[in-house]
Formats: sequence, C-alpha cells, structure tokens
Amino acid sequence: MDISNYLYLSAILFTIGAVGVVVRRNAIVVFMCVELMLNAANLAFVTFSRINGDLVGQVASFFTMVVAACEVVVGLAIIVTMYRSRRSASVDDASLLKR
Amino acid sequence: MTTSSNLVYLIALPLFSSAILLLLGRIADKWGHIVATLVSASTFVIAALEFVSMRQRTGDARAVHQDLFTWISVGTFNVHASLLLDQLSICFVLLISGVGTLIHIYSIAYMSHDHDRRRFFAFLNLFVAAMLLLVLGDSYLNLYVGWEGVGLASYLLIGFWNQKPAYAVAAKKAFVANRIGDVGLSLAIMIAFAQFGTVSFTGVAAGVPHASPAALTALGAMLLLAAAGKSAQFPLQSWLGDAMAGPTPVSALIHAATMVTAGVYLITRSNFVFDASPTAQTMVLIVGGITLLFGALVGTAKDDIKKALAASTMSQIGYMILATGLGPVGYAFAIMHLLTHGFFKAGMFLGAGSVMHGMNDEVNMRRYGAIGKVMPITAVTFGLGYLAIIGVPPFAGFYSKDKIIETAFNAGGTKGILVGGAALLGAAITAFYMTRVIVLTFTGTKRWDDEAHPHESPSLMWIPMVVLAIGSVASGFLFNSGHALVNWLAPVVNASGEHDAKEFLAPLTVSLLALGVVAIGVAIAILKYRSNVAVEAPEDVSILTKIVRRDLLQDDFNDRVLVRPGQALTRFFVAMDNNFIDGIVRGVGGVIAVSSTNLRKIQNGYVRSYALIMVIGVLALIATIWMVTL
Amino acid sequence: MLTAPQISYSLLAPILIVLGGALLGVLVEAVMKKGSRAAIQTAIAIGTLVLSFAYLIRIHGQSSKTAAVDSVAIDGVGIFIQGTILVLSLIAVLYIADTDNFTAQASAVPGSEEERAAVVAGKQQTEVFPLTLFAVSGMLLFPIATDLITLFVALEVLSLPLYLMAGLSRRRRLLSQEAALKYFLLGAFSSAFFLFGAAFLYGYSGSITLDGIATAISANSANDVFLLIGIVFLSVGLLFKIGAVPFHSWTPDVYQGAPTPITGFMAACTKIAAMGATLRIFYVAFGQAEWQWKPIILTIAILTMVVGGIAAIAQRDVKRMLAFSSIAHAGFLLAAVLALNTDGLKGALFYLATYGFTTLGAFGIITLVRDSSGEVTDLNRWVGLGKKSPLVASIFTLFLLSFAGIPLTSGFIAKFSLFTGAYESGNTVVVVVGVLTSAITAFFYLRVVVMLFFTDPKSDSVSVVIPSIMTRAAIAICAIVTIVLGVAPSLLLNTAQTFATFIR
Amino acid sequence: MTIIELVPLLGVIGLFVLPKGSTTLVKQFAIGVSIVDLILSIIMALRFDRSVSAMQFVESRNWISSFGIKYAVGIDGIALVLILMTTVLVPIVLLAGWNESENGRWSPRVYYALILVLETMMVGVFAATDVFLFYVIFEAMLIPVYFLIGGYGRGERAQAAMKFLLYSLLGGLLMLAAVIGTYVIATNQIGATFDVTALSGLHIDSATENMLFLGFFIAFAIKAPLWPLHTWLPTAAKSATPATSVLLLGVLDKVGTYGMIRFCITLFPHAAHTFTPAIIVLSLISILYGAFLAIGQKDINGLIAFTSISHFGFITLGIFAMTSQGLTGASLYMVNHGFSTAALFLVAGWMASRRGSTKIEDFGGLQRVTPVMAWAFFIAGMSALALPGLSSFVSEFLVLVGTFTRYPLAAIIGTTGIVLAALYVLLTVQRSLHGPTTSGNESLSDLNLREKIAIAPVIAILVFFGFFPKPITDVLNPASHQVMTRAGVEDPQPKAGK
Repeated sequence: MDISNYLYLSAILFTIGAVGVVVRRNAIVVFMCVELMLNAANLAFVTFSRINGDLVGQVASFFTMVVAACEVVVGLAIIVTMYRSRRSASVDDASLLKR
Repeated sequence: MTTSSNLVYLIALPLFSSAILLLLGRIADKWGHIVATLVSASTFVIAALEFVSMRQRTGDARAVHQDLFTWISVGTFNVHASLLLDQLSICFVLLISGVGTLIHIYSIAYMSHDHDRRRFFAFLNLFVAAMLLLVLGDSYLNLYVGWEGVGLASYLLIGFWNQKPAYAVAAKKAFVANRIGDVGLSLAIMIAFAQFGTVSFTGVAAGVPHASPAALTALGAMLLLAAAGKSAQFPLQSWLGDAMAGPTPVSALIHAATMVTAGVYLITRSNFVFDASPTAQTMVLIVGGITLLFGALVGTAKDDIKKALAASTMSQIGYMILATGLGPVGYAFAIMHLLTHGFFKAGMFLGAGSVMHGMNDEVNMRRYGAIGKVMPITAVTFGLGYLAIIGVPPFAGFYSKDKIIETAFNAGGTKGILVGGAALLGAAITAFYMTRVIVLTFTGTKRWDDEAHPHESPSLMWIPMVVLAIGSVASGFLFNSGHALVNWLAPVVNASGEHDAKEFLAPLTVSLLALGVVAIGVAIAILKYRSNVAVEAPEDVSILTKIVRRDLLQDDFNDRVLVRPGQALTRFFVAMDNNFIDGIVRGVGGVIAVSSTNLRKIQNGYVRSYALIMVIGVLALIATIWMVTL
Repeated sequence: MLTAPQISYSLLAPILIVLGGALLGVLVEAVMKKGSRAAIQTAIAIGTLVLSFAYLIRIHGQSSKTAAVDSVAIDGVGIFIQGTILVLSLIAVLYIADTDNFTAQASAVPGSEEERAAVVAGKQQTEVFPLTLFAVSGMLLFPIATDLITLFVALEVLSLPLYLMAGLSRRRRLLSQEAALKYFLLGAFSSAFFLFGAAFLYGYSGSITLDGIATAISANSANDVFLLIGIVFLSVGLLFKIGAVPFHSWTPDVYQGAPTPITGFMAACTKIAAMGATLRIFYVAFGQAEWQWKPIILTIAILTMVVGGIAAIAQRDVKRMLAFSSIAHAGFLLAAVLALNTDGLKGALFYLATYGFTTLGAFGIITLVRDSSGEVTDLNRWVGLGKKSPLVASIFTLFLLSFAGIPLTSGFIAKFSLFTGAYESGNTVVVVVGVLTSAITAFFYLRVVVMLFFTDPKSDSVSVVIPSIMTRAAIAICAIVTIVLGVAPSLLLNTAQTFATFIR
Repeated sequence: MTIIELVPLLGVIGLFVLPKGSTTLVKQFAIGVSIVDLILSIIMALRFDRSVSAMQFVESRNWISSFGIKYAVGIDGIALVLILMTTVLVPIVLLAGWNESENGRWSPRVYYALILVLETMMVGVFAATDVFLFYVIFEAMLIPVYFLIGGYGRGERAQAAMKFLLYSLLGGLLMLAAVIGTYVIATNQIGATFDVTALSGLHIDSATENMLFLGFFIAFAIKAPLWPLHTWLPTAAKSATPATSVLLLGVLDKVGTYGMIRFCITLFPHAAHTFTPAIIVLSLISILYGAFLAIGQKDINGLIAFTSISHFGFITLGIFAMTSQGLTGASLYMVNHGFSTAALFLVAGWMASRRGSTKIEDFGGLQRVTPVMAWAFFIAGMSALALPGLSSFVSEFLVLVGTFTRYPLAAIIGTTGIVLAALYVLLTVQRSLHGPTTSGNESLSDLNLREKIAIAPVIAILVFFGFFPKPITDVLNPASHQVMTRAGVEDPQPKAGK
C-alpha cells in the first residue's frame, strides 16, 4: 500500500476534527474533536518518520500524547466548572462575551 | 535733478498730526482742528516755497528728488522710499495743499457742531498726507501706498457718520470699487517689474522702448483700470454718487478736487507707456468718452444737489481722461482742466455745503428755490463756479475745456470726429444740468418749509468759497496765457513740438461751436425749470428718465452681474465646505465607524463561529499561497 | 558506548529557576496554612523572578550558544526576550499580589452558598502564583526553542496555566469562566494546527530543527506542498498567540473576561514570547522561503492592523478596546517579520519591550477604577475621571498616547524603529498602511482622553481605589519607563541593537 | 539657543513650585518667564550675523546614537524671525488673555504651564536642524494645543480638539513614513543621519523623491491649512480661546509653511518642481475659497480662520513661486500674518467676552460704544486686507510680484484675492462696528489698560515694519537665496532688457 494513503487519512482525520469543532455544540465533543486533530498530526508524524526513516517523528508523537493528556486535565477542569455553574455543556451557552 | 530734504515734511507733517490727533483722543478735542488746519497750511507754504525755488531753476534741475530710506530690497526688487517733485507733481501739491487748507478752514465752521470734529480733522490730515505721497512718490509702488492711503482716508471720511447703515455701506462700496482699480495698479506694477526689473518712473520710462507692444498694452490697460477705479470712470463709476454720504467738505476735497483726479495723474505720469501703445491710448479715449457722457446724463436727473455735482465731477474727469488719451498734446490740457476743475468744483461743493448748512442738511433741490436772496455770497460764488464749468469765457472752464474739445477734434479722422463730438455733446448736457442746479437752487420760488431758516454761512465758510471763486474766474486765463502750463509741463509729458499738428477745426470755430451748444443747453434748462417745480419728483416720466434717474442702471447692472453671482458663489462655497469637503471627511469617518460596527457583529460570542473564522482564515491562506507560488 | 547528552544547565538556569519556583509554590499550596499562603507565594514568585533575571544577566555574556542538544538557542534575541518577559512578569506579579482580583474558591459555583461562605471566611486564591510561574517558564522557553517539539511543548506550557488563570476572576465569574473556556478551546484548536504544520515541516525536511528546515529549504528551490502546508499551519498556531487577524477572535472576549492583572500579563508577556518565537521561526527557518510566505504575512499584517484599528473604534469596554488595540499592534509587529533584517529585529525587540510596559501600565490603571461591584470597564462610566482623579487619568492618558505613538513617549520611538526596518527591506506598503492605521488607532485612544478630561462626570460615576503599594510601584515603573524610553531611548535601543542576532 | 528653549520649561517647573491659591502670582510669573525669554531671543537676534547664509548658533549633541539622531539646533534668517515672532507673541497673548484660564476645566496653573510648554516646543521646532528632532517636536506640539483647546475652549471644544488632533496626526504620520524613507536612503548613501544639511545632498530617484515629498508636503499642507485639507481650522478657531487661536494660527500653522521651505524644497528640490503647478493651483483655490468663505461667515472667529486660509494660500504661492521675492515675501508673510491674526483674534476675543457671543450679527455700532476696541479691530482688519503702510502689504505684494515674474496668470488670479479681502474685512467692520448700536451693546466697556498694553505692541509692529521692513527682509534674504540655490532656480530676468 502506498504510504501516502496514511497522509491522506491523516488529512481526513484532521478535517473531520476541524469540522467537528465548528459544528458540534457540546464542549466535551468539541474537545474530543481537537484531540482527533492532534492525533491526525500524530499520524502524520509517524508516517513521515516512516518515510524519512528515522525515529524523530515517532518521538514527537509521544510528546504530543503527553501534552494532549495535560490538555485534557486542564480542559476537563474548565469544562466541568463551566458545567457546574451553568448546568450545560453547550459551548453556545457561553456567549456572554461578545461585541 | 536737484536733491532736497524738505519734501518729506510735506507728508510727515500731516501724517504725524493725524496720528497725534487720533492717539490723544478726547484730550485734543479743543484744539485739534486748529492744529490740523495749521499743518495743512504749512504744507501749502512749503509747497509754495518749493514752487518758487523750482521756477528759479531751469531744465532738468527743476525736478527735486529726496531719497529717504530703502523700503523694500529683495533680490532685484529694490524700492526706495523716495520722493520726486517735478513740474507735474508741483501742480498737484499746490492744488492739494491749497484747496486742502481752504477746506480745513471751511470745515472748522461746517463741523463745529459735530461731536467728533477732531477725528474728522485727523482724517482730513491723513488724506492730505496720503494724497501728497501719491503725487510725490518716485515709483509706482510709492504711488501705490498713497493710492491706497487716499482710498482709506476716503473710506473713513465717507463713513464718518457710519452709525447710519447707508453711509457705512457707501463707504464700503467706495473702498471695494477702488480696490478693483487697485488690482489694476498692482498688476501694472508687477508687469513693470517683470518687464523692466524696476518700478520707478524713470526706470520704466527708460525701459519702454525695449518692451513688446503686448506688454505695453497690458501695462497701459492695467493702469487705466487703476485710474478708472480711483477716478470713478466707466465701468467702476458707481461708487462716487454714494460717496456723497460723507460730510460735504469731504466731497469737495476728495471727491471733486483731488483724489478722484488721481487717475488723471497716473495716466499723465505714465505718458511714456501710453505714447508707446496706441491700443492703450484708444482704450483711454473710449473710457473717457463714455464716462463724460454717462456722468453728464446722470447729472440731468439728480435732485440731490451733491449727487448732481458728483455726476458732474464724473463727467468732467471723463473730459480729463479723454484728454490724456489724446497723446502728448492732451496731457497738459488734462492737467489744466484738472486744476481749473479743482477750483470751480470745490467751490461749488462748498457752496452746496453752505446751502445745506443753512437748510438743516436738506439736499433735495426740489425743496430749495430762491435761496440766492438769503445767501447772496454763496449764490455769487456758486454762480461763478457755474459759469466756469459750462465754459463761458473768460472763466476758467472755458480755457481748459475748449482746449480739450479742440484737441479732440484735431485727433484726426473718424476718431477725432467721434471724441470731439462726444466732448461737444457733453458740454451741452453739462450746460443743461448745471443750469438746472442753479435754477432749482438759487432762483425761482421758495419751496422750503417754514422750519428751515436759510441764512448766510459764517465767514470761516464763505472765505474759502470766495477764494475758490476767484480761482474759478482767473485760473484758466493764467494757465493759458502764453501757454504757461503747457510749456511748464512739457519736459514731463514730452509735448514739445507736436502742438502744431494739422488742425481739423480752428480754435475759434471750436469755441463758437461750444458756446453755441452751451447756450442751447442753458436755454432748455431755464425754460424747463423756470417755474412750476414740483416738490416731489414726478413719477409719470418716460422710461428714459427713469433709467437716467437710476444712474443708467449702473447699480442694477453691478447687482446682477457682480453682487448676486458673488453672493450665490459664496453660498455655494459655504455649502460645499460644510457638505462636500467636510462631508468627505465625515464620510470617511462614517465608513470607518460603520465597518467598526459590522466588525463588532462578527464578534458574536460563539466559540464555534470563532473557530469557523479561523478555519476560513486557514483556507484563505492556503488559497493565497497556492495562487502566489504556483 | 552512549554518552549522556550535553545539557548545559547553566544556560538553562533562568528557566529552571522559574520552574523550581513554581514547584515550590505548589508545595506551599499543599503544606502551608491558608492564612499565610498569600504572602509566602508572593515572596516566592518575586524572589524566583528576580533570581532568574539575575542569572540571566550572569549568562548574557555567553550568548550565541545552543544548549540541550541544540534544542534551545541562547542567542541575543533569546536573552533579550527572556529578560523582557522576566521584568514584565515581575510587574504583573505585583498586580497579581493584589489578590482582591481573584476568586476565593475557583471550584465553587458562582453565586452559590459555597462561594459566599468562602468569601466570608476570607479565603484567598493563591494557586495563581505557581500558575503564573509555570506560564513564565513556558514563555521563557518558547522564544528560544529551536526544534518543533520543544516549541510545541513550550507553547503548551505557557498556554495551559493561562487557560486556568483566565477563569479565576473574583467578580463576574461567569464571564471569567467563559473566557477560560473560549481561550482553552480555541487555544487547543490552534495548537492542533501548529502540530499538524510541524508534522508536515518534518515531512518536508526530514528534520524537526529550525536549522534543518532552513537547510532543506535552501537545498530544494522548488515549491513543495509539504512546505507550504507546514508554513501555513505552523503560522496559524503562532498567529493565534500573537492575536493576528483572522486568528484574533478570542482576544477581545478573553481579555475582557479574564481578571485584569491576568489580561495585562497575557497581553504583554504572551505576546512577547509568541512574537519572539515567530521571529525566530521566520528568520531562522523560513528565511530562505520568503517569497512563499511574504505575501500571506503581508496580507495578514495589513488585515491585522486595519481590522484591529477599525474594530476598536466601536468598543464600549475599555478592556475590549485595548484588546483590539493589541491586535493592531500585533499587525505592526508583523512588519518586523516582513522586514527580515537586523533593523527590523531591533525595532521589534524595542517595540515589544516598550509595548509590554505600556500595556501592563494601562491594565494596571484599569484595576483601579471600580464601583461597589468591582472593576468598571464600561467606557461610558469612565467619563470625567480626569476631574475626580487627575493623576490616574493623566497616567492613563500617557499610556494611551504611547499606544498612539505620539512623540516623546516610548511608543513613538518603537513605531519609528520598527517601520524603519520594514522600510529598509522595501516593504513600503506595510509602512504606509501602518501609519494610516496609526491615525485610526489614535482616534479611539484620543476619544478616551476626551472622555476622561473633556466630559463632565455623571452622578453614578465610579471611584478610583487607592492602590496597594505594589500596584502603585508597578504602575509607576511602567509610566516612568514609557516616558524615559520616549525621551532617551538610546538606553534600550543600543541594547536591542547588540542583542538583535539569531544563531542557527 | 537651548537656553531660549529651556527658559519656558523651567518656568513650568517654577509654576508648580509656586504656592497654591494665588492665581495672580501664577499669571505674573508666567508672563515674567515669557518676557525673559523674549529678552533672550532679542539678544540672540542682535548677535545674529546677517551676512551669513549658513545656520548660526549651532548646537549639536548625540541623542539616539543608534539612528544617528542628534539634538541639533541652529537658525537661519527665516527661523530667527519666526522664533522672534513666537517669543513676542507669547507674553502678549498671556497678557491679553488674563482671564481666559479661569473658565477652563483645570486650574490656571495648568493653562499657563501648557502655554509655556508650547512655547518651548515652538521655539524648538523652528530651531531644529535634525529632521527627527523636528518631527518629534512637530508632533508633540499637538498635545498641549489639544488640551488647550479641549480644556479651555468654548462651544464644541472637545470635538474641535479632536478634529484638530486627528488631522494633524494623520499628516504627521504620513510625514513619519517620509522621514523614515529619507532616513533609509541616507543610511544607504551617507550613513545614519538626520541632519538636514547632510540630507539635502542625497541622490534620490525621482519616483521615490516624489513620494517622500508628498509625505512631507501633505503634513505641512494640513498644518498650514491648504485647501482642501483645511476644515479643521475653522472648527478649532471657533472653539479655542483667543490666546490659543493666536498661537495656533499665528505660530503653529507657520510650522507647516516653514517646513515646506526647510524640508520640502530643500530636501526634494526636483519633486518640488514637479509638484509646483499643482501646489500653485491649490494655493490659488485657497486664496479665493478662503476669502469667499470668510465673506459667508457668521462667526467672527470662523471668519478670521477663513481669512487665514486665504493668507496661507498666499504664503504657499510665494514659496512655490521660487523667486527671491516670493520666498522672502512668504517668510515675511508668515511673521506678518502672525501679528495681524494675533491682533484680530485678541480683539475679537475681547469683543466676544464682553458681548458673550461670537456671532458677527450680535455686534453692531461698537465704534460708538467702544471706540478704542473698534479701532484696534479696524487696524487689524486693515492689516488683514494688506493695506499699504502696514507690514502685511509688503509681504503680500512681494509674494505677488515674485509669483508674477514666473507665473503671471497665477499672480493675476491671486491679485483678485485682494478685492475679496477688502470685501470680507469691510463687511465685518460694517456689520460689527458700524451702524446703529445693537441692543445689548450699549453698556459694553472699552479696552482697559492691560488690554491696551497687550494690543499696542502688535499694532506698533504692524505699522513699523510696514514702513521699514528692511531689518526683517535683510535677515530673510540670505536664507531665501540659500533655498533657491538648493532648489537650483534663479530669479527670472526682466523681459525687456536694457
């Protein structure tokens, strides 16, 4: 199988993630879409690592995973606080700040 | 050329006297008029002394020059404040200081009841100073200072009673009309500098032979425009009638004897330009001819004695301008008429002032009548002036005006007949309207109210009138005896040797013709106004009369052609400034404000739409980079 | 035989010190009693930053080295930016120490009984100090990182604490939490772009170091789709942080919602760190590919200036206004990226420093203007402040004039040196648009001045609290720096000049 | 030189040291400071060498070394007369506007401080020989004026101040771009410098030169309001206090025309030639447009503002005629306009403060009620219409003559402006001074001694230099010559050579 297909997959995943961020209302789902984008990037890293024949890309994907984990911690904390005060996880409800 | 250090006093004395009177204010009320009169008299004495010493010299040495200081010196533009007294200017200096002094004396009495008499005298002195500077300056720019100075003095004096709106308007009108003329003088000076690199009379005269005809014509035309403004010539004549708003001595001094003749001086002084440019000379002739008829016609319909005299002044100056347009032969006669006119017209104005003084400032001649009986001195002096102006021999006007008519006919060809005919016709009309003035005012039946108590004026007033009357009688003869004035002026106006050109009509023929038409004019006037004069001007008159009464529609014309379009233009500009220019600025501001508000709408508070904007941004970036690089 | 990699700890010490301080702060949170935490945390934060700065000065002579196996570069620009960040965060900490700005208990639901109890108990939020230090350590690392992984990690280290800090406001907690949420979601979104771009750059060059990318670019002159995608996506992450249009939408909302001291900290330090990284990436890695990216950066620079300037006009909230103003300033700063020369770099460094001081000063003033319910940021209620408190209004005016770039303030010299660099490189268009936008921005700054001074105060107007000694000192420092650098900029300009170098 | 700049600044410090509460002391102190400055500048003028065309009293210190920016000052004839005008006008306006500071938003102390700061800057801007220094002061000057208009003006003062500042800033920022451009070119050719003399030796390609010229010119054209960039001026003049208006129109706006001579022509002579036709057309439009709008004005301060626009048209006309008469005339015009506008604004201010209105129609018959004030206004008006014998005549005529020798048609059109000048001055005189006394004006008081002392020197100057402008023209001539040499032009020769 042509290795570039992995890149196409990565791009498709990234696009799905980006579209998800734009169209989904639930903060958790939005956040999951971001994670999907990160993973798309990871896939790209690993693919390129394979193409280039070194390990740098794979190492990078590990770093990404760690960072993504940290992001989850912070993100969930924020989303939960938000949910507690509003009883809603919809990002559209958080629209007091505008204009 | 002789140098002298006295000339400056001619100007400095009245100028300082004026400044002091104005600065001291009320303190000087008691003695201000005396100081002013003495100062004026002293200028006459200085002028007389200069005249005497000038006569003792001969040839080029007659002209006196005084260099005071460098006024402006920028690059090659060098103008000294320096004065020149030559055969031409001494005539004017004597006239100005002499008539000026008489009028100062007259005014002491005439203005004795006015609260602001001191100020009046200060203005009079200011005028004398400016007028003397006008005729003494040795360059066009120096002349220009005096030129505008007399304009200012005239403005101040016309508007002396400026609490009356009409008078204030008249003053403004005079100044503005004069300013249009001043534009001409300014441009003339600029042309002179651009052409010759100098603005002094001698420098320009020296450069004239090298200049192109077009430049000279332009120069001449601009000088003529200047003269037309100052001397109330067509088409800038309309201010003079209104200028009669000023106190009568002012009318006599400024608007009859001196200032209004400055145009004649300017053209005579610039004879080298006009002699070199036949086109400019023809323009002068046309302007003079039109004005002399115009003024005369207007004079026939005026009921206001001062305005009648003003119209007459306009007409008489038309004669002078006409004469200057006739070339070297004409200048001397123009000046001669100017001097005799100075006497008789000033005398008549003072006479009119005297009548008004006795008649509670009534100016309508229809309310006069039979005043000769109660004011004999006034009547006699006025009468002598009258005889002079209509040109009855041997009074002054006969000599000067006949010479002009004669010279006009002798100009040759169609031109000669045209201008000569105009001059002759003017003489007839002059005779008509002046007779009308005399008949309406001094003879006939009394038409004034009982409240008026006409009485002879005090001696301070009638003495100047008598002096001027003597001048009206004798001056013409004196000037003409042995061509005294012609010869005197010859070095200045280059008139030598041209006098014996071919004659179209003999002098005697001209005199007889003139006397003939004058007699006709007088006769008609007497017949028409001998009796049955209505106190109110009749309304059922021909359309022609109405037009003449409206000063031949000069104001209507100005109103339609200048004032209203000017006002419309002003309104247009104001609207343009508020709406268009500021509007553009506001428009730009508005566009920014609107875009700002719209940008606020994009900031709608929804995270998802922010993310969408980012995505769109990314896509746009990719698209851009794609287009640029591939 | 494997050898341990050479780390050069001494060169990394400033970052390590800050990290250490942060960890210490966490320990303090865990161990110490509530009452004494605030003072200790303040002391630790200030001490850490001072120590770090001192260490930075010690090592600044050794610049132009790489450390940690070439993953960070200790060069002129890095040192300068680190120094600026340290000084500015020190000032920010002075504001933060005024803990009245932070929620008593972040976990309590706004308006709940629990929150009221916490307030009554006099509880004070002190987690903000270690968070700040963590963010600072990320900021210190971000501009000196020379490989894509370090960059990404540093980006997250600086961002994650900020997401939290944005939600810690004592008053208007709903807004604050919303700001945190928006900042977090969009920040994570942009991080994903950054990472995706990094992956493609790695794919293009086979290296994750900036040097390697630069080498690859100079080796292949042909356009490569990987390179283009890499540049665009990586730029998105960076442009998001510096708040460039169209990646700016978070700025006004977050600036408005976050506690004002944090807003100041973000506006000044984050922007400097992000700008430092941007400059490094574009100068070092993409320098050879300028024909590919210059058009888009030019477009974005112009868009950023214009949109920032225009949108600010209609703002009614002073913090939102300053947010848009910071967007416009980001546009100006992008001119330095376009310049791609030493003068541009010098200008940018000077600009960042002066802008940081002015911004912190301005936000400091905002913390002082209050009514009974807390800070008042509605501009309409600032009307007539000049009458009530001339000194505060005057100092605020000074900052505004500096923003507007009026001569004799530091902002003017900054603008001048920045545009000089841009002009030198032939980017006349950006200079002209820049000066025109400056006029637009001047309009809304001056409108505030009009409100402050030329309009009469309304009855319901606000009061100016007497600031604590620390806030007072912070504002004073900012004001003095703004004036001094306006009148005698040589002090800093010469430094910026000597430090305006990158190593690869 | 520096001392003259510093004295007012020290005065400002002094102002704040003075004990609180005593307004009179503050006023006396400020006037004292400005008089000391006047004396110093007169001493400088006496030591000025008229035979030298180079800069004198030169001082130079490094300021921002990394850009080659220097604190460099020095004066030539044009700068000298403008500085003198400034130092003369400041004490006069302070004395004239004795009570103006009391109705402001802030204390008189601030008012006097602002004016003294402004004086420092005004002197500095004319003396600066470093383009950057010039620019810095040029822009910084806006701030005190902004506060003077906004804080002590009347009517829509905040908006007026805003409009003024935005216009000026916009121009200033365009100029900044041009300054940067010039600097970059200098760096490439001769090294980092902002010295105006050094910069004038640059070789710039013509497209760039044109752009740079425009950058400078637009800034100056806004400052010196040239049509159509003038609309801020009437608004500002209507709102500012008389003293501020005098300094704004009399001095600050001169920086615009001064800059055209000092920078536009000197640095970019070729571009100056390229744009001359356009600028002359704009000048002519300004002359006529300003005059027409002056005629249509109902507000007395607006009227003065529009007359100034007309006069600035003359000044730019003279400058870009590029003849020695035009340049010297224009420089002289700047001074004369300063004084005649000062007279107009001060008297108009007194009239307005007495009557409580600035509408021309509210006056009327003042000649009878307050003769001295009426006379002062009249003389100022005469100066505005350039009556011979007053100094403005000399300058206006020089400008026109200078223009005529090169562009006759422009001079002819410009000359018609003098008729309009007569109209707008006399119409105003007629409406405000003449006619019957309008009700409400019967009991207005005439000028008091302080006001007389303030206005007398202005009128004396107008009259004296009308008759004897040589002291000024002698100082200006070498400077004009220098400018023309730099621009590579010579006076046209008389056409009819001898």
